[in-house]
Amino acid sequence: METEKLFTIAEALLKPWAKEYKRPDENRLDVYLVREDLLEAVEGLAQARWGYLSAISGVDLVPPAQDGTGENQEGRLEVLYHFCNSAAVLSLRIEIPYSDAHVPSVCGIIPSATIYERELMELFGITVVDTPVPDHLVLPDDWPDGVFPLRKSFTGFDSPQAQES
Amino acid sequence: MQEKVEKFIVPIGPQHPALKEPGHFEFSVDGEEVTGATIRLGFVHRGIEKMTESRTWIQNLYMLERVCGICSHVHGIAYTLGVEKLAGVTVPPRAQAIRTIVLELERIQSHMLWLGVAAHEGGFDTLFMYSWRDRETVMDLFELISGNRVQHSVNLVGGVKYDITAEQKQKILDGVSYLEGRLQYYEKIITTDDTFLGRTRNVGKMTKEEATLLGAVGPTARASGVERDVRVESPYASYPDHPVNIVLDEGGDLTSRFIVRIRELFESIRVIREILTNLPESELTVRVPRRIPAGEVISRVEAPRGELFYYIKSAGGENPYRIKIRTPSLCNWGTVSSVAIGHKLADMPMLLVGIDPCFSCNDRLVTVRQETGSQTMYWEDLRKYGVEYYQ
Amino acid sequence: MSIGTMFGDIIKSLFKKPATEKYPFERKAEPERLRSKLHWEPEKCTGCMMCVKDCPANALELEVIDRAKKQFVMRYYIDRCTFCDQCVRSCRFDCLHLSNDEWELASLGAEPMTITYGREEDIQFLLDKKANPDNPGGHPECN
Amino acid sequence: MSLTLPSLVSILVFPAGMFLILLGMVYEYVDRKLVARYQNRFGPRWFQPLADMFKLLAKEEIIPDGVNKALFIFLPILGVTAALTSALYTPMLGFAPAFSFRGDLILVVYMLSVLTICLGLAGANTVDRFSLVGATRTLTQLFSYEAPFMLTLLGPALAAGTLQISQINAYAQDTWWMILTQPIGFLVALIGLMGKLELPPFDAPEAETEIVSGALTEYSGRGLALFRIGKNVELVIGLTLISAFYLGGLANPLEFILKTLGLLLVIALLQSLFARLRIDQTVGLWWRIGAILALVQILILVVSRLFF
Repeated sequence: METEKLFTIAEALLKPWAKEYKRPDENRLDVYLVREDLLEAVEGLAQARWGYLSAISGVDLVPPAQDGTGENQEGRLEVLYHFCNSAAVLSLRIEIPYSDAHVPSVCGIIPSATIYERELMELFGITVVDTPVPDHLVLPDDWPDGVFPLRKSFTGFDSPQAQES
Repeated sequence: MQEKVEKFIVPIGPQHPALKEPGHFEFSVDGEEVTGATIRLGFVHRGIEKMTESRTWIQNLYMLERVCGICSHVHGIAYTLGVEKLAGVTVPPRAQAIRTIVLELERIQSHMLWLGVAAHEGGFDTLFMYSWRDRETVMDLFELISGNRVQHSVNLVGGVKYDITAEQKQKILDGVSYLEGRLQYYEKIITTDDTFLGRTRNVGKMTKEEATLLGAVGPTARASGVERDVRVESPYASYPDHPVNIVLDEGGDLTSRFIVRIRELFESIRVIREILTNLPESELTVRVPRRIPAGEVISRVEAPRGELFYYIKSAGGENPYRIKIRTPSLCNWGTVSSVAIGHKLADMPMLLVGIDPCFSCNDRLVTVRQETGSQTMYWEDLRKYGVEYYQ
Repeated sequence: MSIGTMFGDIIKSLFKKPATEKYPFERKAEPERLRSKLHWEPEKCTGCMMCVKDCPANALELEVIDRAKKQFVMRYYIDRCTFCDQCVRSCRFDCLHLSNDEWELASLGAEPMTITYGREEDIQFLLDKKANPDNPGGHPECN
Repeated sequence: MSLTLPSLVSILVFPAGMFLILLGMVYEYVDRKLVARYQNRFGPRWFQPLADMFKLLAKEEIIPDGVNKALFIFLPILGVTAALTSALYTPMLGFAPAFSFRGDLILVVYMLSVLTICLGLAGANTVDRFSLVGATRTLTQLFSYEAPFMLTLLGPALAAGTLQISQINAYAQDTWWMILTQPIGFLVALIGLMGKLELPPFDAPEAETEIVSGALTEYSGRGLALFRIGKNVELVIGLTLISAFYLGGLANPLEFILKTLGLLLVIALLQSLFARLRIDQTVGLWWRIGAILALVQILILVVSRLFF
């Protein structure tokens, strides 16, 4: 099958950096990476012309439990780089902690990623290092610093997150 | 002597007669020639992605249908397909067929709307009036199927609301036959009328290489010869049984974008006819649990403007954990700012509408309202404010 | 080389009736499936609240005075309603339906935008309760 | 000439003044209605131009910052005055012109251009970008259609052997319709008039989808109303001139109405037939085709006069 063939190629391409492969369903392949390897992995995909960057999704992974045991556990953010090639969707996934929320910019390899990276920056508070245009994309110019609407802790302007800043 | 080159900047938007929705562009011009372009979005930012996290799976369907007014059904489809996959249910074939028919009718509606708007930007108001007059045929068909012209809301999580009766089937067939004739006529106009070709030929030319690199999707990419169509690549709904032929054009300029969009509609009409004549008999809905099992799903569909991408993550509750929407217009923006340079200012509106931009689609995250510069309101407050205002 | 490709159409239109519909002077029949104002039949209602829960616009409020005696009052906010038909589909007892001919709902004030469905005495009871919250007026089991 | 009662009447009431302003509105209405019908729409009701005018005249006139105020107010008045003045020399309603002298055709042609120049200056006077681009386009377009348009009016004048409008009108009534003897000239004149009035497809100077309203973007209230009156008056005068010259002259009001409205029917058709031309395309069209056609027409005339 075509999709299988594409995934075999992708797996071979990403072999040096992949920490884990997962196949959530027949059209998808999830590859878990660490942040430091992201650029090389994206470069590898781009050079082999494996599909195109379809979207970058951010997800706020709140600490698992608030019953006292998980309190000292820090929340994490997950960034997914979705590459589409025909029916196949490849997601490069990296997880980063709140306290060290930055990812490298892939704009040097894929220029059209700028819009998604700006979204990540203003909505999740993930610093994208070396992104060409760090301005606001969708939020107003006078939006307060340090308020990231798509983090789970943001529930409006009376929420603790907004109060803090 | 140091020569100071002063840039003359023509702003287009946020409010401008050429833009039916707010967006802001700044074109630096030298005489009539454009030397640079920048884009600022966010003027109709509504916070839909955040709002989905506090609403139930059922309520979200109706909100996501309102991401865009022109292609509401396709957002509903992307969402319901994703949720149904997460819940592990299969929608009955008749419901799939009806969904697909409405999808293709919506494509016709959207492209004809675009044809009118594009003609208007080119100062060809007569074509604008006629294409919108004929678009009424599709709107009447929507009215026939669902009762509503714009927000058809045909979808349910787990099926469709409305059946297509034998009588309606005949009316739809008649309607698309009429449209087919008209569309052939419009195709003739856009490919032969010299005044119109003068405005579109060799304008906004984008090679296959550029289109691939800039990540263009949908008709904008196909007009440059890039084979990108989710209906073909990864068929959903009824497309596996009724495959669509990809429509390509190699020109890469505005004329090609016109041609691709119109020819695509002949394909849509063919698919509608094919599905209507083989309409399967089955139930219209299937039960979907209120709590969707934990998991995540990626749902891709082909909207009139290109690939629509949904990433849905469920934590097992009554509300989604995260929904990421990537609309086709967002992908196509990049092409405008790089293609604009070197063109005449008069071509800018045409170039902008060439990608069929949808501002509401781009701006969907958080709504904020400024109250005399000091108080910022969140959606809930804004809503309370609105309710109080009218009491 | 061709100029004026729309000539035929344009000349024909000069002798044709304009396509514009002269609403409100001339009206077309409502489409059969048009979704307009919601109607509620209290006799069938069991007070399960599914419609209220599923409404994406929070346009419905159901006040249960007495579930056993089937005493319900429904408040319906037309100005919030998006006419999506979800409540009708969610109702398992078929007591809601959208009419297809009451669609000219604009008004100058907010007053006509809230409709209260239910039996006269139940509505009166709620109004009394609102006016005088301490004395619920002879219905001890109200919630 | 001294200001006597008849001359005052002709300046203030007929053929210039009130009558012409009202007639201009009627023609604007007919034009809009025809375009609407060509586009299968209803179009405006009969009083719409009048209502528009009253609305504009009653509205506050906002003078933007950074403009020369005197010029801002004076330019529309000058434009309308020039347009109305030119009406005095045209056979309005088929009657003899109120004033007439040898070579008044030249005066009328220049008077008609004054409005356009005022428009351009008005745009250049403001600091608004759209106005500036509009003004540039207005003046660019002026220089492209003006020469061919003048040449086409010269054709009938050459045939009649005079530059006096009333005499050309009289000559036109006696001979064959000049649309038959000088078809090229007629066509160029008609299209030149559309360029002059900035009607589609020559509406690049006020292309609303690009530069909002062109040179007039900053105008509101009375100034805008005056410019619109000027445009309407120019429409009437242009139609009068072309029908007097090319359509067998204007002898009585009935002929006037039939011939000018017939022309308007054609102009409205042309308006709805084409997509807007870019300003570079407009200029190219006029200099490459319009001017050459007009010259060819004149050449044919001269040659035929030499030999017959």
